[in-house]
Parts: sequence; C-alpha cells; structure tokens
Amino acid sequence: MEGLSLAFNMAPPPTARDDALQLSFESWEGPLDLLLALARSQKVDLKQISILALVEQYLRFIAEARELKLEVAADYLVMAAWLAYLKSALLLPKDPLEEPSPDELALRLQLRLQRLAAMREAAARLLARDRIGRDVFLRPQPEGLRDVKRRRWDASLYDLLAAYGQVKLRSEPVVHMVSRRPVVTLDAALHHLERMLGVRLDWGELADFLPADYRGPLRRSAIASTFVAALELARQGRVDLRQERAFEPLYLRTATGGQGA
Amino acid sequence: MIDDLERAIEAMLFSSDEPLDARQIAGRLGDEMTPGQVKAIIETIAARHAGSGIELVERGGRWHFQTPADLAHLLRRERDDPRKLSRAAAEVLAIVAYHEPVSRAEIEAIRGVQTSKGTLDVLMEAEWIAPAGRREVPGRPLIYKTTDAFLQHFGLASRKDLPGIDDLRAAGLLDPVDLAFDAAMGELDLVKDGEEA
Amino acid sequence: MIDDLERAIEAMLFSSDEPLDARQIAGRLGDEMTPGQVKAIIETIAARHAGSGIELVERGGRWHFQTPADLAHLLRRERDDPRKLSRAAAEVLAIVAYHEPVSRAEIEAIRGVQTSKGTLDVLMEAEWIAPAGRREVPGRPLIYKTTDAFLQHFGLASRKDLPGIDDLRAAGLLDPVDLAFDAAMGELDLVKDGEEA
Repeated sequence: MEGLSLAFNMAPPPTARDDALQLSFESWEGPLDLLLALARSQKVDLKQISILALVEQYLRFIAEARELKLEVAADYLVMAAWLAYLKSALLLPKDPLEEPSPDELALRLQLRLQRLAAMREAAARLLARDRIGRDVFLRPQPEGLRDVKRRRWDASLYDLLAAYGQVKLRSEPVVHMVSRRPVVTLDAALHHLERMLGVRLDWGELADFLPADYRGPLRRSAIASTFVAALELARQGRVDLRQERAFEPLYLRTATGGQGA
Repeated sequence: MIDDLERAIEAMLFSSDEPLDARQIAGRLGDEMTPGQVKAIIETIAARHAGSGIELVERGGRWHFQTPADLAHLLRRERDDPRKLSRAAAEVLAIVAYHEPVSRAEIEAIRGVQTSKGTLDVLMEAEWIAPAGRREVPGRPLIYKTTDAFLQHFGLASRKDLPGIDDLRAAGLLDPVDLAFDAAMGELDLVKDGEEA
Repeated sequence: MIDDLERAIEAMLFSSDEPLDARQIAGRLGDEMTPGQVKAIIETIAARHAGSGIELVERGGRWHFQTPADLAHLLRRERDDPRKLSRAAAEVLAIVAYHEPVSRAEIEAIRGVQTSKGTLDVLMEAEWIAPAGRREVPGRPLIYKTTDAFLQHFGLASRKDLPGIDDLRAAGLLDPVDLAFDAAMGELDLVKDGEEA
C-alpha cells in the first residue's frame, strides 16, 4: 500500500480563498476541473497528491460558496456529497468487506485527475507549436495545380442529318395523304357471286366463291364485298347460309327453298 | 550557411501577397538598411534560385517568386472531356450548315422552337460554327456559318457534300412520320405482312 | 545544374494550393516514376532549401513550402490571426489527437463534463478533426480522428510528433482509467502477495 498511503498524507490544505481560485463557478468546467485546480494548488505531482486534503479543499470551497449565497450547480453538489462520503470512508477504520474500498475510489479519482491534467498540458503544448498563419507562413495565393477540362463535343454526321430531318418534318406543313386503295364493289361482288352460284350446286365456303385473281388488299375488299353480297342474296331467298358457330367458316349454296340457316 | 538577412528577405518575398520593392523590404526589416543594400541581397537570392523550379523575378522594381514558364504545362494540365452533342444543338448545327449564313431568329423560325444562347455557345466552343458578320436588316443580327473544323469533324469535303432533302428522304431520315402512321395502323400491317410473306 | 525532374517537382510543390504527396506528384508527372523515386527527389529539394528563408516540410506524408518559424516576428502582421481556440476546444482537440479514434463519450469521460455540440463543430469546421466511422459497441457511437490539415496546421510530420506522446503512453496516461486502475491494483496485489509470502 506504499503508493496509496503516500497519497493520503495530510498536507496542509491551501485555503479555498487562495488568490488563484476565485469563488466563481463560471471559471470551472465542472467539478473535475475545479478539483484539478485545487489539486494543483497543493503544488505537488499529481501522483503524490493527498486525496483527503483535496476532498477537504473541495468541501470547504463549496461550503464557502454557499455561505456567500453563490449559485452552486447541481453537479458540484453531487460531487461534494460523493467526496464527503469518500472522506468519511477514508477516515473510518477500514471495512475489508466494503466494495469498492475507499482507497480504490480515491485511486480512481486520482487517475482521472492525472488524465485530465495530461490532456490539458498536451493541449497547451499543441497550441504552442509553430502554427501556420502565426509562426510559419505559406504562399498567400498559390496558383494551384489545375486540371483544365477541355470539352470535346462529339456528334456524328448521322446525328446531324437525323436532326435536320426532324427539323424539316416539324416545320413542313403537314399534309395527310389518303392513298386510293383497290376495292371490289358490292355490285361487282354480287355479280360475281351470282355467277358462281349458278355453276356450283353444293355447299361451298365463302372464300371459294372469291375470284382467284384477287390478291393483297383487293382480296380483303373482295371478302368484305362478297360477304355483304351473300347476306343480300340470302335476304332475297336466293342462297342458303350455314355457319357452325361464330368465326367458323361461312358456307353458302344456291337456295333449295325454306332450308336456310 | 545563408545569412539571416538573406533568409528574412527570402521569407518576406515568399509569404507576401504582392510583389515587394526594396524600400518596402527595408522598411519591414526595420534595420538601418538602404534599398540598395536590400537590392544586392535580393539579387543574391535570385541567383541562388536561378535554374531551379522557383524563380525570383523583378517586375517594375518589385520582386516576387514564380515558377518558370517552361514548367507551366505541368502545373496546368489540359484534359479532354468528351461530351455528346445534345439533340437541340445538333438541330441548330444542321440548320446553320444547310442555311448558312443564318441568324438566331432565322434558326428559331426554321426549328419552330426557341433556341437558347447556350446552344450556339456550345457550337462555337466546339468551333463548328462561327459568327460571319451581321445581317443588314433592322437590329443587324449576328449571322453564323460553319467552319473548316466542322467540315473536318464530319468528314465533309465541302458544304456541297451535305445530302439534299431527297437524299435524306431516301435514306429514311424523313421517315419518322410514316413510322408513326404505320404504328397507328399496326393491325393492317400485320395482315399485309402476313399475306405478302 | 538542377535536373529537370527536380525542377518540375519543386515547381509543383511551390504552386500547389495544398500539400502534395509523392503519389500525386508521380501521377502528375505522368512518367514511370514510383512514389519512392519522387520522395527521394523531394528530399533532395528539401535539403537544398534547408537553412534558407523557405523550407520544404513534410506533414502527414505530404509536403509543402513554408517560412521558418524563427522568422515569424518579421512576417507576422496584424491581419494574421490564426483561429483562436477556446480552452474546451483545445482540450477536445488534444484528446482526439492523443487518443484517436475516440468517441464523444470517451472525450467526456476524460474531461468530466459534457462536450457541447459547438466544440466538435468548431474543430470539424477548421478541418482539424473528422468522423472516422463508428465504434462497434452498443449504440455504435461516432468516433473522431485528426486530419492531415491538423498535422499541417500544427507543424507535425505525423502523429508520432505529437508533443510528449511517447512519455504519455509510457506513463499509461493515454490508457482509460479502468485499465490504469487494474494495472495499479495489480501492482499493489503483487506487493501484498510479496509481503504475505
């Protein structure tokens, strides 16, 4: 326990009214910061610091602040309560069953103070380095290394001509041309169908009655005209029509009288 | 070992945001230096840097550091950035090519839509069109024509090589309307195709 | 006579607006140079300028020219006002630098107070610290590290140059309290065991 017992030496505590420590809570960044400042006033290495003395300093500081009716923030009071507990635990005869032991709590506090102090000192050393703009200087307006992008536009002759085609199409007056389509008139179909029926006696499919030389669009027209012609002749009772069901081939023959579909 | 005064003047010239003359430097040093003495030191510094990648040069009695001109290509690199010409720009370019010289208003009349200034800028940046004077009409609008670079890029010996309207039609480039018509008559086409096959 | 490659690299470093690393320089030279070869040349240039009024320094693997610190009094002017840091910001910066990567909770454990959002923001805005991912613990807190700009600003060649970092590490002062506590208790136990034996 050599290291720790050394830590609890009762060094004469500096008063809380020490010049360095104004009784203002705005100067402190929380209880740990205040504790570190108080520890520094012991003017010993943090490893050698008396935690008990530090606790006394802190409690006295808070007590004085309250006497002076200063607003003491809650976290300072929480720390004060904890330190008061630590103090009594350190002073009372040790209870070996108590976990964690007050010595351990004191050690933890000491370790935290050491770490904060180390970082505070590191920050000071960092800020004291040769800093750009304060101690060392750069060129104020370096030209900079630049990559200048040179845009290269890409288009093919096809793109150009296709674009022009579009322009022409847009700008030319729109003329709708309805092409003359070859048709087979109803009269022609009737005439042809009558002729075919005269030759053929049995059932025949509608397509069989079409002129063989009608091809392409003309054939489509011939189907339509012949169909209408067939209906017309059926209406006149001159042909019989038969179809198994919708969309099945349509059959026709010369009327045999009263047996139409 | 470079002496302290020389180091100080060198650092001043380096970190100054404008060229400095000998009098300014002498003033900042605060010593009992004459501009002539400063100038002598500046020349020592300039000589020390001669032939390196940093030069100390005099411009109208003031000195500053700069990089040598022969290294400019390393400091400012140019790189190609290929971009596809937009449809609108292609149309404008085609109109200029077929109708040159042509003003922006005329281009718009032919295209039937407004043409942004940026489109012409792109074509000028590509060096495919160039201003060709002004049309002597009210407002004296700028007129544009295509360039040799245009002919070169599109592999044309001259503008006369541009296909005429009939050629375009024969090539199917005036087809889109027919295609649209046929698409509407799709059923018919299918029947026809089937029968003709 | 300074060779062309050396001149070129010197000019690049001189005109760059940010510190350059060997890879960037090699890339720009476009030659078949390895970063290692570039580095050797950079070191030749740095040696040539050593002791002059312009120094070539390395910061985090990148090089830049700057004036020597001992001439600051001649070069400093009123306008030069490097970012003034609050004590809290300076402490947070130091904690990030010496402990990186570090979470906000870890920073707060050391300082014993909450860190206001503004403190980290100031340091990030200065580009001295930057987020470095998340710690894979419950809550996945963001962790922070220092940047190359931090090394540059504070004149550090690398994090190894942080003042006193080796001593702090050796003293265990960069270890968390828990670890240090266990270590201290371990020593005590050894002593105790020794006494009891």
